[in-house]
Amino acid sequence: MIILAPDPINPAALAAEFNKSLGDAGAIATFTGLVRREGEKQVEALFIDHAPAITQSEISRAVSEAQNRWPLIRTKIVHRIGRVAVGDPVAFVATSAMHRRAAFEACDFLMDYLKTDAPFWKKQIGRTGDEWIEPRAADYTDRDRWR
Amino acid sequence: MIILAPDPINPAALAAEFNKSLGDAGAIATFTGLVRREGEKQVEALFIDHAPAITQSEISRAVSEAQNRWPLIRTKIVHRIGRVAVGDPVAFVATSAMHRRAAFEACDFLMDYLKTDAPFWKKQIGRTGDEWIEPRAADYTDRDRWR
Amino acid sequence: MVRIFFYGPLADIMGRERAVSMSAETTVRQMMESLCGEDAEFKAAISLMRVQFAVNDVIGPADAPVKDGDEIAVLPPFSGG
Amino acid sequence: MVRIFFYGPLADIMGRERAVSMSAETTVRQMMESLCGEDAEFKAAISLMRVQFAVNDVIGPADAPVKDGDEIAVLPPFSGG
Repeated sequence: MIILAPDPINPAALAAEFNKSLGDAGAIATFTGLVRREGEKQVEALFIDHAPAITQSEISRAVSEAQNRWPLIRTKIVHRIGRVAVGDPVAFVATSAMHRRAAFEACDFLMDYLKTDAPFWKKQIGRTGDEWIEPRAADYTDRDRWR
Repeated sequence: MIILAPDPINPAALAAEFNKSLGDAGAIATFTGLVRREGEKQVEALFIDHAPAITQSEISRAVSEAQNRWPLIRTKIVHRIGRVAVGDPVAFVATSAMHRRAAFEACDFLMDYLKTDAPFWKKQIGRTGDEWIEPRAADYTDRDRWR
Repeated sequence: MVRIFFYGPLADIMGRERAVSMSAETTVRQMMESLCGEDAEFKAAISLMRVQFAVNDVIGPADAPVKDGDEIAVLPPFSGG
Repeated sequence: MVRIFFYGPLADIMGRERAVSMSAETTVRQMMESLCGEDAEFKAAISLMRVQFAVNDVIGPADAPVKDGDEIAVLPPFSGG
């Protein structure tokens, strides 16, 4: 399931929902990404832009790729759009599988995908002005591990 | 924080508690391990034995090692002892860090540790009898990635 | 009429959407060159970034054909999570 | 008196705890050999597994010294999570 919405993300509630129908899963991995203040930058919020008709279907393709690569039982992706205040979750990914390597790796893969290859655009809103952010070099290196 | 207890593990409640004090964390990884039925084996429960005075301090050492290897903000480990019914969580690990590689890798490392090197002993209780379980070969391979 | 949608930093410069009338079939690349000719700020911005394009919500090459009624999306480098 | 604690599959065979009286200082290895001499099932079990030992809750080598009042833990291969 993929949810793109301006509503606050509650990772604990999402985990509770995700954990309800697990089949014979032995492993659940989750990841939550949060808006950081980043010290000197004094970030107050992110603004996340997306392309409604494109973003959802592109993420679906990445989920299909993950399902082809690993024997997953379920996946869930939730990503905020619009303004997200500092300290708040901006993205949540959960995966379940029989064994933990599949759950961990698919969760890691999907987060790398969201950071670099999903059609989102991220602006930091700070005391000293706003700035559109591109992925760090490390984000591309992380992503390239899966190629 | 390390908790070894016979009480049921509620991953969502643990996540909610863990997410309360995050500093400038940008990344939270969690892992939940569940008791699997394992098809033909028809596992009904696990029984987890531990050595009270040894297990807690050994896990503390592994957490210290993780903190030395990765810039972590917080870690939490919860492991059931005694009887754990099929489908129930047996272990929960959460890590937080500024960036996601540290959170993911430390979570993965600590789960590998719990599977192979923490002083627990695991008996499967099934319809056809009971069986003490040693780690799979894959568990040792996973653990050896960190050496 | 072709509708062109801009996202992220390009939406700050161009607004979310522009409508362009067209006489003959063209390509995404030709439409972008035409826009660059009209708007120096757009030209400067996209010369600095690796932009992707979608025609009718499907990401594809810059030389994809564009016909009347199509929708084009101009996609700066992605950055989520 | 030395208390010896058994865990996991070894607890099924030996019970959780045995007390052994001792006359002179010895080592973990010597105590295990003595137990193997008394109990064929224990001998068979530990010959099949890589066992570790703790003396007074600290995991250490099999030739660690043991003195009166010590507690020994006999630890079969670990398996958690």
